[in-house]
Amino acid sequence: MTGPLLSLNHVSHRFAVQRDWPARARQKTALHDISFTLDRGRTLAVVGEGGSGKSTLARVIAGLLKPSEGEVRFNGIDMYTRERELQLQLRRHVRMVFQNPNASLNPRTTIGQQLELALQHLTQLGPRQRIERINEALSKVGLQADHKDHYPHQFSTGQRQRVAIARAIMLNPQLIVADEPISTLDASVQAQIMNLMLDLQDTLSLSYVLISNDLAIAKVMSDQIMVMYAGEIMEYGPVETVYETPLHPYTRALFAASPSIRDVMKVSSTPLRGELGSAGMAAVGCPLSRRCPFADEHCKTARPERRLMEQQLVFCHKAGEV
Amino acid sequence: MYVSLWSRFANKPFALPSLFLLLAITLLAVLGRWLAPFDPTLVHENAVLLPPFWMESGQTSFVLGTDDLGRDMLSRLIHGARLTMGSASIAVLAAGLVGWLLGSIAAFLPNWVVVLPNRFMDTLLALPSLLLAVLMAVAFGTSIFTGIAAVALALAPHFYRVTYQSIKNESSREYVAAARLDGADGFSIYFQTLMPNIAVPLIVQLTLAFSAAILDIAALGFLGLAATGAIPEWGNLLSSAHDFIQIAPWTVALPGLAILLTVLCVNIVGGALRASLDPKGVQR
Amino acid sequence: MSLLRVDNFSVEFPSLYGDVRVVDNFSIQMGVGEIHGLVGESGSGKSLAVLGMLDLLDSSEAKTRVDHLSLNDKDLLRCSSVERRRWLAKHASIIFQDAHSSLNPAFTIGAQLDEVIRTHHEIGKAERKERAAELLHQVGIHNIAPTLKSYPHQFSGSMHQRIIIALALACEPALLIADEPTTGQDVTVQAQILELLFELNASRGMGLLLVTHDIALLNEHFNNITVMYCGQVAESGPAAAVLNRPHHPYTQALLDSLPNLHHRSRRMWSLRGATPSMLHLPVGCYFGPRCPRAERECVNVVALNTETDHHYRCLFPLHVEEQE
Amino acid sequence: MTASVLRQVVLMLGNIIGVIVLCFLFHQFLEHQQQLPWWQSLWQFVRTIVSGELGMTQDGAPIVQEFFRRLPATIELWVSAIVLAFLIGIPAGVMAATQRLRWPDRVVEIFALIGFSLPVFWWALLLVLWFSLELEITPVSERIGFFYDIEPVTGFILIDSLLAHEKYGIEAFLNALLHLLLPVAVLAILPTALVTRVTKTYLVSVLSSDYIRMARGQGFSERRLVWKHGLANIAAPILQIFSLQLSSLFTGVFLIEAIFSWPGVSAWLLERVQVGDYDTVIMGGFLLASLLVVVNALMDSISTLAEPRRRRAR
Amino acid sequence: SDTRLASLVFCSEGNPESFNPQLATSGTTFDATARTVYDALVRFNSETVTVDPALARSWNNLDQGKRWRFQLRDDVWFHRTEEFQPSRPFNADDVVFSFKRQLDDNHPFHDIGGGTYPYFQITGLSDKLLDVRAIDRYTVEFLLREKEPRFLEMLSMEFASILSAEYADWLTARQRPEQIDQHPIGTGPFQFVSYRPNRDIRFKRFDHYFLGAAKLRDLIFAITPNTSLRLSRLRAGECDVMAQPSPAQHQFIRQIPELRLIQQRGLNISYWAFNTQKPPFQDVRVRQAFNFAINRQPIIDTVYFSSAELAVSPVPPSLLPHEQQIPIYRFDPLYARELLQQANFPFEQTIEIWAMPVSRPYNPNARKMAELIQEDLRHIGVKARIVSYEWREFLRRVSLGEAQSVLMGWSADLPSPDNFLSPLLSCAAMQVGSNRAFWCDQEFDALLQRALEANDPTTRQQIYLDALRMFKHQAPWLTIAHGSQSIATRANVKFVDLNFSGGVNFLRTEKSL
Ligand SMILES: Nc1ncnc2c1ncn2[C@@H]1O[C@H](COP(=O)(O)OP(=O)(O)OP(=O)(O)O)[C@@H](O)[C@H]1O
Ligand SMILES: Nc1ncnc2c1ncn2[C@@H]1O[C@H](COP(=O)(O)OP(=O)(O)OP(=O)(O)O)[C@@H](O)[C@H]1O
Ligand SMILES: [Mg+2]
Ligand SMILES: [Mg+2]
Repeated sequence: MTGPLLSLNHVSHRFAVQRDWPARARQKTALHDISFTLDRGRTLAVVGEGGSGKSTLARVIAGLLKPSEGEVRFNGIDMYTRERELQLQLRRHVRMVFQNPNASLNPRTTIGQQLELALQHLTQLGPRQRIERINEALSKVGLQADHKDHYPHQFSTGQRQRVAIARAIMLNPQLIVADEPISTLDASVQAQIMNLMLDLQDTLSLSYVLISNDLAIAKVMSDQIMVMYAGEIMEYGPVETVYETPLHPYTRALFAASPSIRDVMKVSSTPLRGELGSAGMAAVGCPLSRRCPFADEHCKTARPERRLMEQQLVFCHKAGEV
Repeated sequence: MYVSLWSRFANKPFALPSLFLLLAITLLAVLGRWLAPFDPTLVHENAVLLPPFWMESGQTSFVLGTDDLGRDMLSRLIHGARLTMGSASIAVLAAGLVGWLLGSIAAFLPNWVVVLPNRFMDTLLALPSLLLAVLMAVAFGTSIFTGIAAVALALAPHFYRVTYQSIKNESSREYVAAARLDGADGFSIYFQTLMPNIAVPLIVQLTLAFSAAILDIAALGFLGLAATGAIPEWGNLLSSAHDFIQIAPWTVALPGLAILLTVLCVNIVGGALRASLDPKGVQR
Repeated sequence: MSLLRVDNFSVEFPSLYGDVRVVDNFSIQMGVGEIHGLVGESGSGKSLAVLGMLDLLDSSEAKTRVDHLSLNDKDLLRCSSVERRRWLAKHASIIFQDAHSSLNPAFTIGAQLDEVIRTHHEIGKAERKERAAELLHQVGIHNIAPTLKSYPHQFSGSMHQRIIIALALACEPALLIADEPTTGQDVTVQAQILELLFELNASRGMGLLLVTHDIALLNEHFNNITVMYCGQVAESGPAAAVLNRPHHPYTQALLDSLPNLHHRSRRMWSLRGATPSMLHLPVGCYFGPRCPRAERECVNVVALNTETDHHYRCLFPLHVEEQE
Repeated sequence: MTASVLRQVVLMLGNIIGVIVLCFLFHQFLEHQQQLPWWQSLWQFVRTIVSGELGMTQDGAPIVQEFFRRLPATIELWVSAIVLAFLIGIPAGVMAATQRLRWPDRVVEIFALIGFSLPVFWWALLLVLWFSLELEITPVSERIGFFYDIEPVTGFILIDSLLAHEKYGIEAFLNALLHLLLPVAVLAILPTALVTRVTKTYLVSVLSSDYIRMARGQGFSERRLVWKHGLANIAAPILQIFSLQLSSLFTGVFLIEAIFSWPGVSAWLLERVQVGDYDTVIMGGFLLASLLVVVNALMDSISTLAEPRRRRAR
Repeated sequence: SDTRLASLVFCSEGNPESFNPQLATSGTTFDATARTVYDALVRFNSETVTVDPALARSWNNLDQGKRWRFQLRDDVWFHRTEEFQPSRPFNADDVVFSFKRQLDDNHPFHDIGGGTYPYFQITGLSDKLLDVRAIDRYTVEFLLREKEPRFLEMLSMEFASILSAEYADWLTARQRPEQIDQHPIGTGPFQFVSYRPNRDIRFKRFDHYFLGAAKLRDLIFAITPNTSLRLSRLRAGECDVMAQPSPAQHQFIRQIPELRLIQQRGLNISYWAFNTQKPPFQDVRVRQAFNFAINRQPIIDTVYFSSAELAVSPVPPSLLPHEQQIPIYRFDPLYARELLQQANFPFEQTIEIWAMPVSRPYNPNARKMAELIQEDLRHIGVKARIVSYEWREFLRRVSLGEAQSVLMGWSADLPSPDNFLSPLLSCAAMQVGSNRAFWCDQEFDALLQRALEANDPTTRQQIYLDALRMFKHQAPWLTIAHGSQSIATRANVKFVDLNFSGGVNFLRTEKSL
């Protein structure tokens, strides 16, 4: 097959923030002009602070949220096609693992019923085959077949996340969008899940879009990394180069704040001021300008260009200078 | 799940005795025709206002005494159980069905469409059931059916609200998004994914509504806005016994006690059910 | 001089299956101005241990027992409960993980600060206001007047945590207990808060007990570290020793399951199984079933080895021979 | 703030329109022989209501005037019961919450359960039997003894009886108070149970919240924690639930007024039903319903004000 | 305290129809008007069975009973209020006004209050009275078309109360003549103060009452339709006198030391009238069938608690010694059913039974009675529905003939058979609506007339018996019972007078601690 598995072209999304009458609804930009491609069998890590639009991006990619602008293509097919057949096919190939397994599993139906849902709607399998499929998927993620009669609350959080992963891989998808799949898990279980995901990637030649706030995990898991801030791509490139030479002040700040990376990378950087909430989306200028220690007047008034430096895409006036 | 639900339920104080008592009352209500010792309208002119058998001058043939026309209290109470609980059940089921249907439909309509229906339901919620009953009585005349309709009208908005709210709440949950990713269409999302979750608040509302309905039906009977005349509905029994409260206090005490006991059982069972349906055991 | 000493502190909860001991003979010792890390996975009893020490558990639910409890050299088991409460409140402060829910939503920040200051210092209104401003300043909040007048919901994220710290500092405690102050926050905020805490420790000589489940947070700033597993102390000792030459396989496992950035191998070392439920604990060593080094003997109860100041609860400890 | 007031007012007007529609529907059913097409009748109905002249009762008195003449009696009864409910319910709820799972909690819980299950009309009858007839403590009906001829100045008997001081001294006032005792006590049962339950439930969750734990760690006394920090946070939800339940609580007023021959609006409506004065019932019902809607909106606003989060934001 | 000692609260059983006894028929109204506020020219003394003077000092009849001349008292004053102060004592103008208002269709006050004067019509005075004239200030003369043997007794009745002509003029001048029936000004022992429907009527003592002022300072009628509540109020001391305790309560009241029960045999009848103008009761067989269908003994036992006599005819036996000559409808449901089938009775229809909402001596609980009747009807396959309204509304609708069948009753104004038959069953009574069966039979009316004209008591008895046989055959009613009359008081209340028709008079009443 030619062409990338997944490609996003100038995707933007704005939420209408509903407020009680007589206040007017507002628009909130959650994603702004995102473009990238992802090849088969590879992993893209998306990192950034809370509210930077990572989950929105994940939902856009998974086909849950039609972006206000731009297009998402999977194998060249528009993710938001209106054709029901294609839609179902896309659903079969693009799966999602949610951040919080407690919320993404229906508390009042059994695991088996929930797993069966996808098989019912997306495949033509008969009831017996479905059960086989479910058993198979459960065993792949290290659960027993009789677990399918259990309700979610009878599992530990780690097991629940395994169920969520089973649900994602059951249909032999090509792409899994994983929105912070491990951040609610215990340290010792985190490693289990990560290893499970890596194993599955090796055997099923999966692609991942892995959203994470743990930079160390992002490093070991992925091939490419995308750093987001306020709905914009700050820096995007291969993992090795970005971790070796972060060009954007924001990337550096993230690295510096992360204990495990800081010790290894020995990056030094002045931490960012303030916090995300106080920054908001700057209407003009660089979105980071209010927090960036290097920002000058120019940064505050002019929007930076997205520049390709080495193999990295950087969104900063002063990339490389500082 | 159901096993643990039952064991959690059974563990609640008074839950089991109340459930059995409630079942017994229901049984009486259903089988009353065959169990009652007398025809509830049969007049024994020689046994007027007899007290219950344990009191002085009571007779064992009239276990709970007789009323002012010499009708057997026990038989009237047993038939009253059928009328009161039956009316309450009909009202609750009707209200539940209507509220659930409308609420479900409304929850899937765009917001601007349901503004008006929602407002109207809110209005109904703000009105006391007895006021509605009074207005209904005026428009349709007093009968037990008007009473049932009034109670149902007062209860339906509660079901509407519960359905509407829980669908709205649940729809934004991640597991619904997950089901959508599984290719489920609206129909299957509603019945396979949402329904089990909406069922719980609806069941809770059913228990609450049932106790309210019994009290309301009885109150309407008492005020002469629903069951009237010789109908042995509990509230109406109380109303006609009102004149004899001083002379024959048991004619007042017994129907009221029956109402209290039934509603108490419903409330205890409902409370226990509520607590055991809620895994965290949080009470409201 | 000892800041805090707790010996054999236990907490039990009644349950359907009898009493569950969720904190089992927890001991800790801290010197003045020391930074101590308490690490363990979710449900290992860290919060209950620190809450229980400060007498903040609901006594109608939890049953506690302790052999020795002293704070700032005062033996708290020898005084009345009212006096104990007062002493604890004066000399120790605690902040919780969820800063947002730690602020009373019904009162302004100013009112809340004012109330704490008033209970601890008998000073006038104007002075109290000054003191509140000073506290906010110390935690790095600079537009003070509007902050004082605002309600908690008007802030977010790290501001909450800062305000909470200011509240905790109001009584000038000798010991600040921070129960997962950074969990759930962004890495950048995490770094800021930790930095603030360390700075306060340095500038005021205030002891700091930092509770966390992220062993990656622990570093050279820490004097001592205690690792908990299933309500018990698995290992405790000087930070350098625990992090570099852990004796307990569990500690080693926690360290190993951190992603290894030096190696090209993408696989992480991972521990099998899941943390057992406190209702169904294994016999003998609680870590036994998951332990790569477990032997038959591990089904016996294992006592805490307190021969050196590096305590551990293991029959087959790591890194012990090479030390000798 | 102004926005939320505006919102509240518009919602309230919406509800009043709902009431009008409802009353119109009942009115339509009443007029069996419909001469006018429905839109014209609706127009006429709305015009009548907007004009404020709702017509005459069968006795030839203006409905509006009759309604407002009886309203004070209802308000007096209702407000006293609510006040009593809060006076008893809050301390009881606090006691239950702070002594959770011990006997005060259980006693309070049992009382609340019975309160929710009690058919008040029956209970009122029994209380009359005991207190009025056997023990002869309280009167059986009406707002004041027939001996006293009180000029209705404000309509509130407690005030009017004080105004009639010259004639009867304090005697009439005490008598009025005595008359209020039993009806209010019975009417207050359900709201008391509600306030108690809600107070307890919310206080329990508030008391186990982090900020209370934190405040406890800061050395505040237990009493202060409960009465200041705790109650400040449950005031809003209590008011909110209360306004939600207002309608079901008001049901009791109908029964109590009927049993104690209390000359309020609901007894009046019931009497008009008996008389067959149906237009009056519908118009009186409209007035009462609108009044309840307004009260509801007021309670909602108050509960909004009691909660800083909602007060500012929006 | 003082207030309580000087005031008497009478728990009465309902709202008055009006404050003008001329317009009313119910005892409730008469209690609140004719017996408190007003006086008539003469007064019937039931002990001596004679007519005594009242506002008239003396009288004589001329022209063989066609002309009656009355000498009036000159020392009687009308009540005085803040607004209206009478300038002169009672005189002949007032008498002329009071009767002309009823008699003269063109009298300015005739149509005020509806223009229907039920008793004036029932007694036949509307036809028989030609004129009322003032001879001089204190002499009036009544001109009759023909001789009327009961004329004096009629003048003692409530409708013959004397209203103030001066007050009428005063009201006319102020253009609110209708107030004459709402705020009564009379010569009686008590003066009207205020009326709040469903709550109370307040009277105060009229200090210048011509027979000497009453003992009580205030008289308050606490309107309490519910019998049980009435007893409760009496027990709780909220009222001092209670109207019409129900028979069920009699035994109970006797047991309570603080209460007293005053009971007497009543001149009354309780009946179930079938509206003969409405189907299916146009058919005499249906009416007869219904007479056979109802078992009345249980009614006597349960509704009246055996305190009443089963009524064979409308006239109580004390007024009609040879009652046994009248046939009795036995209880025979089978025959009733047969009759109905003969009459092609529409069994699918539901019969309306209107049950009066208040309790009266002749019927303490019409609803309960209706329930019993409903049961009996059910046994012969007839469906029935009970209808009820508030008392005044009930009366209004029944008078208009809206009721299909109605459970009501009657208390006598005068102790004579005619007083039962004329007002309830004559064609004249049908015009005013007090003939609840709307049954008009010229032959029957003729018999009544002949009885009145008969001089010999035995002949008269015989004629009445004939009329009653006719009544029984035509069966416009089911006659049910003659109830006893009673009243209950607190033990500290003395001298509450009950007249033969159950009316209450408080002129002599006293209250002690
Ligand atoms: N349904 C929505 N309506 C309105 N705004 C939304 C909605 N969902 C997200 N947002 C806003 O869009 C922005 C991006 O949100 P998003 O959830 O994608 O961030 P995130 O990077 O995933 O954050 P986190 O790390 O906290 O999960 C945020 O500012 C958020 O407030
Ligand atoms: N009120 C309670 N009743 C019963 N058990 C409880 C109660 N509170 C806590 N526990 C149990 O005690 C154990 C220890 O809880 P604790 O909150 O101390 O854990 P933790 O180490 O702080 O975990 P986390 O990292 O999730 O905060 C848990 O297994 C928990 O389930
Ligand atoms: Mg997210
Ligand atoms: Mg914790």
